[in-house]
Amino acid sequence: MQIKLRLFAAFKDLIGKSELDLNFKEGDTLEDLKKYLTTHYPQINHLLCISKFAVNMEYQDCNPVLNNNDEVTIIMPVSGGLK
Amino acid sequence: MQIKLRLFAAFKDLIGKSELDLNFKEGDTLEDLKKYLTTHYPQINHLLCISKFAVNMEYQDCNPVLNNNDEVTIIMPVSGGLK
Amino acid sequence: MAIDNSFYYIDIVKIPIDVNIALNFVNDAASGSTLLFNGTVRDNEDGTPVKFLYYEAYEEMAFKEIDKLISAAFEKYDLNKIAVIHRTGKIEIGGISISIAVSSPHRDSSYTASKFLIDNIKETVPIWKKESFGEYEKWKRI
Amino acid sequence: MAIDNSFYYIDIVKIPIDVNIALNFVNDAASGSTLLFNGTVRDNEDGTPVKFLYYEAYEEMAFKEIDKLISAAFEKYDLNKIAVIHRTGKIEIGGISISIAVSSPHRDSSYTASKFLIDNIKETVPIWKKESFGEYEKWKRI
Repeated sequence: MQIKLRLFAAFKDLIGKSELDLNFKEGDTLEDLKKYLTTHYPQINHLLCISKFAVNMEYQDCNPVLNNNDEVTIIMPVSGGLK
Repeated sequence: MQIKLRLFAAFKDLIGKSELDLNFKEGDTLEDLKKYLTTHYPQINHLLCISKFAVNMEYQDCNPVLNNNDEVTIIMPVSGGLK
Repeated sequence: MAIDNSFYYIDIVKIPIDVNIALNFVNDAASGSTLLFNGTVRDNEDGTPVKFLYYEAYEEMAFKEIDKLISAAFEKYDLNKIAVIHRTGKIEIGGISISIAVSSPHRDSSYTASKFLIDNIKETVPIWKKESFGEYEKWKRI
Repeated sequence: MAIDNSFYYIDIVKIPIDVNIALNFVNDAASGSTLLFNGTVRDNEDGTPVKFLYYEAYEEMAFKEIDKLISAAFEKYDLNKIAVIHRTGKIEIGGISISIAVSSPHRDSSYTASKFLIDNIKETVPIWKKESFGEYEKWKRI
């Protein structure tokens, strides 16, 4: 299934793109997406662990199963980012 | 000695003037002025007892002796006045 | 007639208040927060329809009392600039009777100082309003 | 793009904020109090000189989150109208990044609601600022 990851602020700068189209398999969760990012974009790891996530513009506290065409966004917390 | 009494708001309306030039004798106090007003302008008595006074633009808590050319003002409290 | 120095501005005006005068005065490169309070004429007083208000000030003393309160605010709170403008005369429904603008490095001081100023201005500054209800009128302190 | 109904107005703009839009929107015959909060760009961050700020918003979600907070404010406080305008892009020192205007019958609600809105907007609305210190930059949440 297709997931659109939208990137803002420090994440956009560190990855160099404002969105990524990612492929996941049925049943994959937000945690699977985080693992994917950790592996493929190690430059954001220091921010990822303190960030929140929104799926379809709603903050997520738990670890929801993702659905085809979900829009996921990393919401950077209070402070952090580039040097 | 000459005392200028400035009248605002309900006092101006009830007395019909914006200031009065009054004569008092040396040693007379703010209380003497209040007694004068009570006698000569009974229409303001219901407001006078709840009002504050300023002498030369300073609020007065006590009963100061008045001096020649003092400017006295009756400061109407929160609410009250005409019908 | 306005008191106007680098840090604060006070005026009592007979024409409609231009809030931009207050906002521009307090605008400050060292401030992260600006707060503008406008007291406006409500169309009712506890449910009774109000036609308009008429404001009267003991101007010389009002300037002095506002000046004292501004000094107290600067002493109590971390502020950069303050502007207070009061209007006198007849003010229609919706019109502004008083504008208080403050600026400060951080927003908490703006809120507490603005509240301090309006609460105390209403307590000590000799300005009155006549509420016109059409058939009768009533004087109040602001 | 602005959300605009009888009681509240939300916009995210790329040009300088016109505070009169917010003030005029909340002006209301039933209100005795109007409060305008402006967040402005300070020339320093804890003493370090700032050159300018650059704001970026996840706009669709920002509208949704501001909308939720406005609904919460109307539920908690006795308010008549609310307007929230946020600016994005580069803002120079002294420029306004956010304006929040509220009106209410009595002033206490204006103060508590305005404070509630700005505190919570900073907590939940996905807008970020890049502080430019000249030699380096730093992203922060607003």
